[in-house]
Amino acid sequence: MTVADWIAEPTNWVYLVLALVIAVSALRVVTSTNVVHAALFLVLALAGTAGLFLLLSAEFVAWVLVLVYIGAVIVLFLFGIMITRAPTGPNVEVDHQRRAPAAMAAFLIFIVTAGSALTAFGDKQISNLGRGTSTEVIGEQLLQRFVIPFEVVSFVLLAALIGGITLARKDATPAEEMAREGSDA
Amino acid sequence: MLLNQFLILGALLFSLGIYGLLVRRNAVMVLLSIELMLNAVNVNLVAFEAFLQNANVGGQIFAIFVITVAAAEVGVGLAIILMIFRNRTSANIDELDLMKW
Amino acid sequence: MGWFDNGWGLSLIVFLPMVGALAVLFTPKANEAAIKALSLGFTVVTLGLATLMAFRFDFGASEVFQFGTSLTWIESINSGYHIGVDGISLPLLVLSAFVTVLAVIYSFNHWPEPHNPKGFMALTLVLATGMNGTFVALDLVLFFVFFELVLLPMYFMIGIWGDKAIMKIPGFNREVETRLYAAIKFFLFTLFGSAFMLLGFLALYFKSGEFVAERTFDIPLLIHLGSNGAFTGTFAFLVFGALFLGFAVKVPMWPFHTWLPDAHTAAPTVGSVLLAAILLKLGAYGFIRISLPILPDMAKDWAPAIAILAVIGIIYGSLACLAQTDMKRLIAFSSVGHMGFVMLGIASMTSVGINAAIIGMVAHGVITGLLFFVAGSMSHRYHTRDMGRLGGNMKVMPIMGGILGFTAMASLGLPGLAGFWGEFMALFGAYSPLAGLNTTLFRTAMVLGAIGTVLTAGYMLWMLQKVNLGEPSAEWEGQHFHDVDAYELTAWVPLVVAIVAIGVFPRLVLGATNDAVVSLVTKAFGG
Amino acid sequence: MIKLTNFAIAATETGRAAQYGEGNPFLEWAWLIVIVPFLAFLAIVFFGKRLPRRGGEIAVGAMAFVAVYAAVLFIMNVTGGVEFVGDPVEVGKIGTFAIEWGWVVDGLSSMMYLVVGLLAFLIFTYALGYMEGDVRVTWFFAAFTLFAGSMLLLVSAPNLIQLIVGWEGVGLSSYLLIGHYWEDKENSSAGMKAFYVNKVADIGLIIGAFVLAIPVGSFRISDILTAVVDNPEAIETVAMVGAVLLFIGAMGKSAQFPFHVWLPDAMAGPTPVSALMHAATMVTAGVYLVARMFPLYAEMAADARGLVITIGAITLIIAGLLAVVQDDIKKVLAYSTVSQLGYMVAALGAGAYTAGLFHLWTHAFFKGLLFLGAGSVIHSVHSNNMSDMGGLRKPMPVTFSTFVAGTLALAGIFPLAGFFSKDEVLAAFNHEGYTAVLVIGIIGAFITAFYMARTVFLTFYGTYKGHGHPHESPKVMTVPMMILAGLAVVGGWVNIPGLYTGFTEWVGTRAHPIAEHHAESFDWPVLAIGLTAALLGIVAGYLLYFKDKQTQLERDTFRIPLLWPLLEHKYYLDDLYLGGIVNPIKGPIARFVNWTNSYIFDGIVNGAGFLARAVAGVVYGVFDQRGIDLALNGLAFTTDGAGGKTRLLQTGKVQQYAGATVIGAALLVIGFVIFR
Repeated sequence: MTVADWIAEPTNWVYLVLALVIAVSALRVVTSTNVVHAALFLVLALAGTAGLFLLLSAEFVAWVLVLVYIGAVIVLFLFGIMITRAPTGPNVEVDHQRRAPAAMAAFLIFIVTAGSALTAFGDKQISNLGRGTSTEVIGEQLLQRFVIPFEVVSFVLLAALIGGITLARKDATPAEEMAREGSDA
Repeated sequence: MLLNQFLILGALLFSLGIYGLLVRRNAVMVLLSIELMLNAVNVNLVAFEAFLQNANVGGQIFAIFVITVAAAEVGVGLAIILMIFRNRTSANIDELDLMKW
Repeated sequence: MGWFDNGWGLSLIVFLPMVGALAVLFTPKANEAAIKALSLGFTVVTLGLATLMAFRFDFGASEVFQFGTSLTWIESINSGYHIGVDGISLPLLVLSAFVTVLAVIYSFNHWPEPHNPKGFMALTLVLATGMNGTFVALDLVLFFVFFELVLLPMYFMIGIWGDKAIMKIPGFNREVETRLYAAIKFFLFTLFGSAFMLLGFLALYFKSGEFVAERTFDIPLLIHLGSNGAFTGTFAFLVFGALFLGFAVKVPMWPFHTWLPDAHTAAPTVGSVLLAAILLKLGAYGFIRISLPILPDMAKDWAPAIAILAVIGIIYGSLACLAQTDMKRLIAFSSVGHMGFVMLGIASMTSVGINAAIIGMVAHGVITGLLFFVAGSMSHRYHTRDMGRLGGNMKVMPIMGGILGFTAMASLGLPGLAGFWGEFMALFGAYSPLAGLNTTLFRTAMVLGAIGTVLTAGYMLWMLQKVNLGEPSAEWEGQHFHDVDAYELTAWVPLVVAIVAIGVFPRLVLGATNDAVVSLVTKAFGG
Repeated sequence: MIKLTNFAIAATETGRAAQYGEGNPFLEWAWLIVIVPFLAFLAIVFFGKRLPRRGGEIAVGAMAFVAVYAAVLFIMNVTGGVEFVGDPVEVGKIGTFAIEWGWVVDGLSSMMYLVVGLLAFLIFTYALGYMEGDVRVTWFFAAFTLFAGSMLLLVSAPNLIQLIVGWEGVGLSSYLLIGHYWEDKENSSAGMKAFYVNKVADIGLIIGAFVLAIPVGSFRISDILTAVVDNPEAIETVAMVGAVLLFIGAMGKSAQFPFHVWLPDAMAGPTPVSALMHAATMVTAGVYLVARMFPLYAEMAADARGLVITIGAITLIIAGLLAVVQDDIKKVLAYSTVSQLGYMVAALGAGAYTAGLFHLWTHAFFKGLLFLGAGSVIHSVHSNNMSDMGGLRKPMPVTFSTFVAGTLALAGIFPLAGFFSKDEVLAAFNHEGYTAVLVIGIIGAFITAFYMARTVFLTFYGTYKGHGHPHESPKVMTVPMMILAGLAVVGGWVNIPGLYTGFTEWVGTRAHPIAEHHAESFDWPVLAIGLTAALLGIVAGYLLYFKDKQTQLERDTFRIPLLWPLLEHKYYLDDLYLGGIVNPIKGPIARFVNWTNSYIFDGIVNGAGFLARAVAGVVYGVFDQRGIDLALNGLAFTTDGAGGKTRLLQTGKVQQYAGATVIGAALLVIGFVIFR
């Protein structure tokens, strides 16, 4: 398959635009000096990904991504940023000085994964996308074949919920404890 | 569409996530990078699902699971960051070296 | 007295101190009087039982294990709770119980810093269990357990109550607290040896499966197999080597001795006493009880090496003594020399030599124990052990000086005192070693050992001259030194009496050992 | 003139049937004389301080008991002969060898009991006066009693182990008493030197005991000697080695060349100690040992006797020469003792059992006496040096007369004790054909007489050169001296060839009789030469040190080395001195002997000590601390250091861990791909 063949396919144009958006915003996520900006770039990257999912006719996942991630998780992030009073202005040292080894590690991983993908799948095509997966199918599968993982995940969510509350709850300071003990006595 | 174009995009996202994970000082930003990596996984899952045309749509369902677990992870992670911040008035991860000898 | 003879008596001797340790642990820390009374009570009862045992012991059958029992213990590896005493272990068992009592008495008003009598007494009692147990164990696993049990209390004794001075490690630009250095060195060194010893035990265990239905750790059974030529060849050579390492470190033989001076010097007085009096005996006892009878052929092969190392130890220890300035360290190095005589006796593989080893051990136990007591009390009073600063002690503290002089004389092997027999008989044994051993080598060893006795006299008298004689240095002028107090006398006089008694009447030890040793040698080497 | 060979040659057995033995209560209880001193020792240590004489009375009482008991035993031996071996107490068994305590009463040991007991009693009594007011009088008597006990234990030994025990016991007491004034380092060092030298020699004794005991299967002396007589095959191969080794032990205790160096230094002890231990009894232990084992030396190890006589001869001459140049009166006597011990040893080496023991017997009396006299003088003038004495004849008449009696006895003047014993020794040399040794012995007799004369003249004649007013010693000291003086006069009358030879019978009463030659009359030529030599020695001393009293001391330094004045007029001698002929020749020789003594033999001892220290320093410092410990610590520190370096990897920074994990995983995958 030549480049020309690839270009000739219209979906690939869409892919190219989305991929560029995702790549650039992902890069900004990890390079932005402003936490809020980084979070917003993540939103962009996720939105791009949702677009890709649509391209792959996975509508339900795409909308879940938008709703859960962009809607809930990112909001949570923004709360977190605000509560921890993370430095939001520019010119703040948000990165280590040791960028080179990190970049090397990332690059290595990229080489490894991309390389193995290339060797493994060569120019295999994604075709017969059809009309996309219906939400009904997903719902059935989720509650039939994947019901146990589903329950496990729900349990994980519950645990995370309790854990989050427990962790984030404000403990009494030692001074307060002393005061309490004193009042008991 | 080539399968590989999605896989390589996933690899790129994952590598950028790793870069961010390794290089960020702020814990919140580290979490953001992790989200990026999880997202890369989702891309792969969905792409493979599309490629294999499996009847039981396992790839999409696992993408949903990943999203769910990611949400849980963010919840707990932020809670931990919050607590650390309370105790040390900083969310900088490189100041956390309690695991040292 | 049936209960006493069928294993209960012996078990009580072994475990009463442990019970005592528990009792001490449950006593409030503040109640020192109760702690002292408890530990004294338990050790005295133990000594009483050991004495009773000595009286009930059938000396006519001293080669038979008496008062023993054999119970199932760890079924899966066929290891049993097999205990018993014979003529070889009886003197050492009594010695152990005896010295422990004295150590407790001495402790009554000599608490090393940090104070904490509760911990100290508990450790001493645990130590007593380990020591007594090693001498009665007739199962290799049991033996190993007791052998190792001894390490821990001693490690803490040295590490917690030891010498806090900062020392510089020669050859290295490094300074450490003496007690830590010594404690770690002691522990690691011994553990290093024990690891090999355990390997040897396991090898014996697995090999024994070829000869009996069930693999066994049982010492008498293994002795029976060994004396019938079960263990030979490279296997036996390696096993003996492994056991040798384990025991030689504990003895300690040259060149495995370097832990000893440090440990003795750093340990608190009671620790040094127990270390010198009993702990060093465990290694040599292991040789006599395990290595020789189980692996007689290899013992013969290794004998020249043991003899050479023993003699090097004698000469070397004595020479090193002459270079010391620290009194306790000198005494510690003297142990290297004295244990060299013990090992020379064992190396001769004759009944004379092994008898010499046992009486030498008992004598060294009482003599060097007393020396460390005195040295400890002196450094307690002078706050220094530097012999260059001491001197004229006979003027300052005549009774203590007299006891020191007496003990030094005993230590240099003066006939009529306990130390003589071990040296004399070891040389005698080396003069006519077991048939088949290289006579020239052993006689050379004997002559060198005899020269060692001269060197021993040399450093002991030199120490006496430095410490006891002459005029006290101006440093101590006007200071009041309290001569020997009642507790010290109570602890020391029995040792003095024992030294004289064994010296004049060696049958106290030899009466028990001789038949057992002769039987051992006959079984192992056919006469 | 009677020819040298003109006396009976036939060797006769000295053994006689003993009248007293098994069953006699005195013999059965004879162990008491060994035990009582030890009990007295304990009593003195524990209760001595509370007694009016600080324990001295216990010591003297115990010695009185020993002396009386020994006298009874001795009389029994004299009247009927005693031979008895007590039932030993077995105190242990090593293999098949028994360790036993026992006691032997026979001619030899009963003679020694008497010598030890009697002299100990007299000298202890003397010490009551001499040591009065001493800092450690209680301890002195305790150690002194311990010595007596050990010596008796040694003498009574029926086996070699007990002998060794007693042997080292006397060594210990010697150490304690030489270093009695241990405030001075010199004194304690002298004690240590004595102990070391003896300990070195003891190696010989101990190994010798092994050598002899192994083939016989027993440490019992009687078993060994029986084997020598009845079963030579068993012991023949080792007899020579064993005999030489035992003799090495004897050389140490009896201060034979080259082990004699400790004895003069031992004079640092109180004078009664020198008198009893370093003159009369302890130093004769070596002689006793050789005598006790004599059947071994007589027959099987005859070659070993060559060594014995050589050593004895060398000792007697070099020690005699040394005595001439000493200023310290006790050192003169010490060298004299060494020299006389040389006579005894040489006599035994020549095969003359009785002669050696006879000289031991007489020597004990007169040398003990001389030391007591010297002690009395020292007590009076508070100095050991003869240059601080002189003219003491008048203020100290008793001391003077007894000292002169001792001197004459030692010099061998008829009819005092030394005359008979020395003559018998010389006659034995002659008879056995050791002509060279005979010549040495006669020269030795001359030198002996000479230095004793010098001592007497310098001490008691001339003018007093010290400080203070010398006075006679108290009765408690002079009476023992008078008794000993009496013994020094009559002690030799017990063995007069041709007249009365009781002594020969006394010491010959033993289980294994000794075959030796016994002259039926004096060996007249030897007697004449020996006596002449002694007289000439005295004359020489007189000429040099008595005449011209004013300058006697000043000339001492010039004339000591000279045997010259024997032949020359004194003025002519001075001219010769001034002419520088004699001095350069003779002076250096005596000094050379003195020099070899203090530099070579003392030097070997000291050097060995220093060498040991140096080697010890090297061994300890370099080898132990830097060698073995280094390797060990090196191992530890390598581990430690490696840990220290690697722990830097453990930063606790999660991101670094993660990075490492990621890189590792990636590399792993790459590795898998490459090496698939």
